[in-house]
Amino acid sequence: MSKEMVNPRNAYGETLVELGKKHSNLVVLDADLSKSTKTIMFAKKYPERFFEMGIAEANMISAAAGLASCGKIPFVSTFAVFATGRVYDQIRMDVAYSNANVKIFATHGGISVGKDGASHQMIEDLALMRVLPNMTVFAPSDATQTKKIVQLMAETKGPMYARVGRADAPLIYKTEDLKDMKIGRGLTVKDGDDISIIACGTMVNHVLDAREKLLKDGISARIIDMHTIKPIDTDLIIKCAKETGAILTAEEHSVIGGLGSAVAEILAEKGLTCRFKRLGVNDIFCESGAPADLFEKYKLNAKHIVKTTSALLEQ
Amino acid sequence: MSKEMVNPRNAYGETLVELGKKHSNLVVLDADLSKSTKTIMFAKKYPERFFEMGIAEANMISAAAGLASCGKIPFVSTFAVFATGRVYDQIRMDVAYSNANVKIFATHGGISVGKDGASHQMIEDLALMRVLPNMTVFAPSDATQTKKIVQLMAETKGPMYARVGRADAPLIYKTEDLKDMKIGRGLTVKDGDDISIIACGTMVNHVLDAREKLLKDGISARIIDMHTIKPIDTDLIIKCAKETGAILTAEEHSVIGGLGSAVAEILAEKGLTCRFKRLGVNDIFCESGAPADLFEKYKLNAKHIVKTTSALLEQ
Amino acid sequence: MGNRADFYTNYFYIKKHSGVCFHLLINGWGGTLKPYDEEVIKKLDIIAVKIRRHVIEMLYRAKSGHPGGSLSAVDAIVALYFHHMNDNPKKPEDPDRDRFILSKGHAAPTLYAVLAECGYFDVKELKRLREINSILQGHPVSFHIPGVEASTGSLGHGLSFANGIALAGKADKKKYNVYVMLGDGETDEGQIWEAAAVASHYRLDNLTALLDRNFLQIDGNTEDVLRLESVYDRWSSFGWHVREIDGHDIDQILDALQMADDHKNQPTMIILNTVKGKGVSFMENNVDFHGVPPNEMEYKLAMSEFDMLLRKLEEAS
Amino acid sequence: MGNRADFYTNYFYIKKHSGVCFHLLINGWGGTLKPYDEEVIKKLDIIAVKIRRHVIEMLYRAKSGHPGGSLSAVDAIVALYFHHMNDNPKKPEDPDRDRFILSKGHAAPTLYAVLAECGYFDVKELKRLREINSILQGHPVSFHIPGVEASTGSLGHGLSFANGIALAGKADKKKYNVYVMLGDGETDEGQIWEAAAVASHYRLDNLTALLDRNFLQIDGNTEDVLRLESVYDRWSSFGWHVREIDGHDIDQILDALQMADDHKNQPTMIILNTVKGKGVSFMENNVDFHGVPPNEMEYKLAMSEFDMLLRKLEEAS
Ligand SMILES: Cc1ncc(C[n+]2csc(CCOP(=O)(O)OP(=O)(O)O)c2C)c(N)n1
Ligand SMILES: Cc1ncc(C[n+]2csc(CCOP(=O)(O)OP(=O)(O)O)c2C)c(N)n1
Ligand SMILES: [Mg+2]
Ligand SMILES: [Mg+2]
Repeated sequence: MSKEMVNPRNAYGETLVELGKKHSNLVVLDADLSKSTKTIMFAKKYPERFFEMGIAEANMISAAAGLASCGKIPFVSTFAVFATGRVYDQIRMDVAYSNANVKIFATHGGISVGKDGASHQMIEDLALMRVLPNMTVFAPSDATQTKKIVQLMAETKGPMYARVGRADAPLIYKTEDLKDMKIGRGLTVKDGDDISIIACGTMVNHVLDAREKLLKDGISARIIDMHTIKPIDTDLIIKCAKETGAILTAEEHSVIGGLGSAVAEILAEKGLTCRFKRLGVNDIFCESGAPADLFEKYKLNAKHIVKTTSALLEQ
Repeated sequence: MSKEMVNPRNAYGETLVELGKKHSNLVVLDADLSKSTKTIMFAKKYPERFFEMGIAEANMISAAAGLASCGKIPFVSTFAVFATGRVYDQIRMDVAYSNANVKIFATHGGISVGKDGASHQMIEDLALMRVLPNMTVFAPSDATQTKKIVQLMAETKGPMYARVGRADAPLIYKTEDLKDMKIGRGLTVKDGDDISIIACGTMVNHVLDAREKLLKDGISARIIDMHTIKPIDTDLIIKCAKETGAILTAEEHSVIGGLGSAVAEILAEKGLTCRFKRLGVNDIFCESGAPADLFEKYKLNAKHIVKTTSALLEQ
Repeated sequence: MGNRADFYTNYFYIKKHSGVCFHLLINGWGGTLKPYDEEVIKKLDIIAVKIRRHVIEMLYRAKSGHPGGSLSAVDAIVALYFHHMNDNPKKPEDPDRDRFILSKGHAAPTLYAVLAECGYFDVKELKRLREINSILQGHPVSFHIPGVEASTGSLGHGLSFANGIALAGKADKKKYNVYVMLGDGETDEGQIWEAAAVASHYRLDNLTALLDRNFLQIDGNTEDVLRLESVYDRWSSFGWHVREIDGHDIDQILDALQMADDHKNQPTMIILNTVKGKGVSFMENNVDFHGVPPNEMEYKLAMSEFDMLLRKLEEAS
Repeated sequence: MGNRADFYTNYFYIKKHSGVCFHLLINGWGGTLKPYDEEVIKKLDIIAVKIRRHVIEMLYRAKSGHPGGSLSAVDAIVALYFHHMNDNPKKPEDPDRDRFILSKGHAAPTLYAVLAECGYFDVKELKRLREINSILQGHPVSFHIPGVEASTGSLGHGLSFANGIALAGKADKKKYNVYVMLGDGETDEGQIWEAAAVASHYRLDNLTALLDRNFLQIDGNTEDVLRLESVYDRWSSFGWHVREIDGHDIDQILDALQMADDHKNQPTMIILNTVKGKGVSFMENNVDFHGVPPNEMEYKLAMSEFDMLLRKLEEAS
C-alpha cells in the first residue's frame, strides 16, 4: 500500500514550464536557489523570461511587483524563510497593499527541511502571510495538488503565497481528483464521524497515516485537506464542528498564527461547542536532524497524531 | 472627568533617561527617527551611549544583538512598521533564535498614526512578534504603564517587543497602581459581570469609555488591560470566560494574529462556552485621515465597541 | 479646443513641442516654443513655482506632511512630466508609457500636484490630501491614485520596483524609459544597493535614477547621520553611469535626462544637488521642516515669497 | 602539563609564541617557534589540512552540508584561531576576547572543527554534526555552541552583528578586535552595505572583514549571477580600507590581519582570493559541491589527497 513518492518542488518546476508555454507573460524570479526551488527547469526552457536576482530577496520581491505592473505574471521563489520573513515589508507594500499580481512560491517550509537546522526551518510563514490583507495563502499537500495550485495561482489575479516542503512526499491525489478543486474550499479526503482532522501541506499525509491507526482503535477520523489557509473555508469548519464534535488541526508550522489559529478564531467566534486541539510546533525553534527524528521529537508524526487525537476524545 | 493627556512616546524617552542613569550598560539605537520615537531625550543626555544607525533598520537590529552579546542592554526604536516587518528576519535570527537581550520599542503602531496612511499604519506587528519563539510582546495602554513596561524590559532578560501609538493618550494609571504589575499578568481595570472586554494598548482607553455608555444600558463590562500579549494570561482569560460568559477583545491591530487570536486559541482549546468576538481592523489596509475619523470609519471607537458588545450579548 | 479628446491631443502636441503643459497653457501659460530654448526653461521654472505653491497649500490644509523633501524634488519632477517624459494622462495604463517612481514617497504632494496639473485627476482633489475618503493618501498608492505607478512610503523599495519595469521593458523590447527618484538619506537602505547591483548587472539603460541630494534626512545632515560620500564613487563602483548636476536648474536637468536616455549599456544615476525646502526661504536647509507643515504665518510668508518669485519670472519671460 | 589550568596556560603561551595550537601540539605537532617564520607557516598549513580533513569527514558522516564554501574558508579561520586572535577556549565569555563571526554560516563545519581543535569543545562532537540532539547545528547558533558568537545561516547579518560588538568595544574602550568572514555571493545582500556604511561612519578600526572571494555562489559564478566587480572599488567607496591577498597563503593572511589591526580610523576589508572547494581536487571551483556532501568514493578520494598533502608538508618541515 506504499504510495508513490514525488517531490512537490519538481511538480512546481514542471508546472512552471507548462504554464510558461500557455502564458507568454509568465516570468520567474529566483534568488540564487534555482536548483533547490526547481525554477531551474523554467530557466532552461525560457531563459529570457527567467530572472536570476542574486542573494537579494528584498529587491526580488519589489522587482516582481514592478514586473506585475507591466502585465507580467511573476512567480518568485526561494526558501520559505527568505520568501516571507526576510522580505515582509516588501511583500506588505509592493504586493499586498498594492494588490499586485505577484505569486510567491516558497520551498523548504516547515521542519522537514531537517539537517540545516532551525535557521532554515520556517514555521512562521503561514502566520506572516495570513495577517496580510489581500493575500491568498496555500500549503499544498502533494505533488498533484501543488500542480493544481500553481495553475490556480497563475490564472487567478491577486497576491498569493504558497509553500511546500523540501522532501519527497507520497502522492495523495490523481489529477482528476482535483478537477473541481477551488481556492478557499477545503477537501474532504476521508470521511469520518468521531473527529475531524484538519491538516495542510506536508501534514495531510501524516494525518492520513494516523487515520489508519485510529481506525484500529475504533476511531473514525474525517480528514480535511485545508490547502487554502486564507481565505479559510469557514463553512467546512463549522460543518466539521457540528458533525464530528471534535477538531484537531495539524500543520508543519507553529501552533501560533497559522491554520490552527484560523480554525480557533472561527470556533471561538461562532460559539460552537467542539473539542479542539492544535497540533504543530509548540512555539519553539527546533533543531538539526533527520526529518523523521524531528517529527518524532517534536511530536508531529502519525504516532503522536494518534495520541493527541485519543487524548482529545477522552477529554 | 476628562483625563490628563500624556504621550506614551514621551514617557518612553523619559524612562530611558532614568534607566540610563541606573544602568550604565543601557544603550539606545535609532534609525533616523529619534525625534519621533523620543530616543532623542536619551541621545542628548547620554550621547556616547546613543547610536544613530541611519535609515537602515535591518543592520540596526543585528547590531543591537551584537551589542547585547557584549553585555549591553540595547533599546532599539523606530516606527512599528519598520521595527517588525522590515526586519523580521533579523529579529528572528539574531534576537529570538539567539535569545538575545534586545529590547525593541516601537512607536506609531496602529491606525491612529492617522494621516501618513496605511503604509505607516502597522496593524500586524503584534502578530509578527507573537509568532516568534522566545519573544515577549507588550502593548502598553498609557504613559504610566509605558514607563512601567520599559522598566520591566530593561530589568528582565530576553528578547522583548513593545509598541505604543503616535498620539497623546489619556492617563489611566497612577504610578502606584502599577507597583505590582507583572509581565504576563493582565490587569482588571474595572470589574463587571455581563461581559469581559479584554483590550490592549490604545484600545484600553476606548473600552473604558465604552464601559461608561454600556452602564447606562444596564450592561456591566469588566475591563481587562492585557498589556502583555505574549506570554498571554491564560488563567485570567479562563476566569473571565467562566465568570462573565462573554468576551470581547479590542486591539488597534488586525483581528488576525494578535490579541484576539491569542484569546480565541485559548477559548477554543479549553472548550469554554463563552460568547466571543474580536474587535480590531478587519483584515484590510486602512487609509489616511484624522485618527478620530479613522476610528469611526473602521469601527474602533467607543460607539462601535458599545454596538458590538450589545450585539454579542444579544446573540 | 472643444471636447476632451481634442484637449489631450493638443496637450501632447504642445507638451512635446514646447515643454509646457497644456493644462497650464489654458490657465495662462500660452505660447508654443522650441525645446531647450530659454523660453522653455522659463516656462518650466514658472510651473515649478506653481507646483511649490500647491505643495505648501496642500500641506497647510492637511496640517501634516513633509515640506522639505517635497520642495527639493519639484524641479526634476516638473522637468520629467512637463517636458521629458512620454506619458499620457488620458491613458495612464498605456503599456508604452514612460514611468516615474517616487521612491521617496513622503514627497507625495509634489507628485500629486504635478499629476493633477498634467491632467491625471482633478486639481480640486489636491485640497483633500491626507483626508479620510480622499484619493490622495499621505504616501503614494498605485492601485487607486491615477498616474501613481508604485506604492511607496517605506523607503528603499522604489529602485527595485523600477528594475522590474525596466526588465519588463527589455523583455518586451519596449522603448519606454523608467525614472525613479531617491532621497539621499533613503540610500542608507540596503535594498537600494541590491537594486543598484541588479540594474547594472542587467545593463538596464532604460532606467534612470535621480538622487535628491539635499544633504538632509530627519535626524540631521546625511554626513552626520550616516556618511554617504563619495556618493559618486558608490554608484560608479556599483556599475552605474553617474552625472552630477544642479537639481534646481531645469536646463541642466533636461540635458542630463537626455544624456541618460542616450547612454547605452548602463543605468544612469543623476545626482541632483538640491536644497531641502527649496523655494521657501525659512524652510531652505532647515531640517525642522522635514515633516512639519507650515503654520498660518509660515504659510502666508511662503505664499508671498511665491508671488514675488512668480512676478519676477513672468516679467523676465 | 598536569591539570586543566596548566593546560590552558601553556596553550596560550605556546599559541601566542608559536602560532600553533596546543591541542594539536599534544597530538604530535610539537615545537615552539618564532612567529612569522617559515616553520609557523608550515605548521599552520598542516593544521589547515587537518581541519579540511575534519570538514570532509563531518559532511560525509552527516550526509548533508556545504563542502565548497567550508573548504575555501579554512586557511583564514585557521590563521585567526591558531595564531592571530586573542581568545581563550577556557573563558569563552571573557569580555576582552577577540571575536570571530562566521557570517557565511553554511561554512559551519570549518568553524566547528577549528573550535574543537582549539579546545572549545570535545573533538568527538564533530562526529555528530547535524544529528538530532547534537550541539552542532547545521548552521552556527550562539547560545548553545561554545565559542560561537552569533547565530548565522541567513546570509547578510554577520557584518551588522560585528558592528555591534565593535561599537561596544569602542564605547567600553576595550582593546579587542572583531573579525567577520563574508561570502562573496553573500555581499549581494543589501544589509551588508548598510553595515558597511555604519562601520565606516563610526570609524570601527577594531573591525576587520574577510571576504571569501571564491567567485562562486549556488547558481553559478558570482559575475554571472549578479556582478560584484569591482569588489575593491565597492568597499573603498563605502569608506573601507581594502587589501587583496591570496586567501590560501597563511603568510599573506597573517600579514594582512596584522596590518588590519594596525590600521586606524577605518575598518579593513581583506579580500581573500580563494578557491571554492580548496584542497579537494574534484571539488575545486566546482559549483556542484556548494551544498552537496561527498559520497563514499569521493570521501575516500579526498582523504587520500589529504594524506598525500600532509605527508608532503610534514616531510618539508
Ligand atoms: C524604511 C523607512 N524607514 C524610515 C522611514 C521614515 N522616514 C521618512 S522620510 C525619512 C528621511 C528621508 O530622508 P531623505 O531620503 O534624505 O529624504 P528627503 O531629504 O528628500 O526628504 C525617514 C527616515 C521610512 N519612511 N521608511
Ligand atoms: C538570506 C539568505 N538567502 C539565501 C540563502 C541560501 N544560500 C546559502 S549559501 C548561498 C550561496 C552563498 O554564496 P557565497 O556567499 O559566495 O558563499 P560561498 O561561496 O563561500 O559558499 C545561498 C544562496 C541563505 N542562506 N540566506
Ligand atoms: Mg535628503
Ligand atoms: Mg562564494
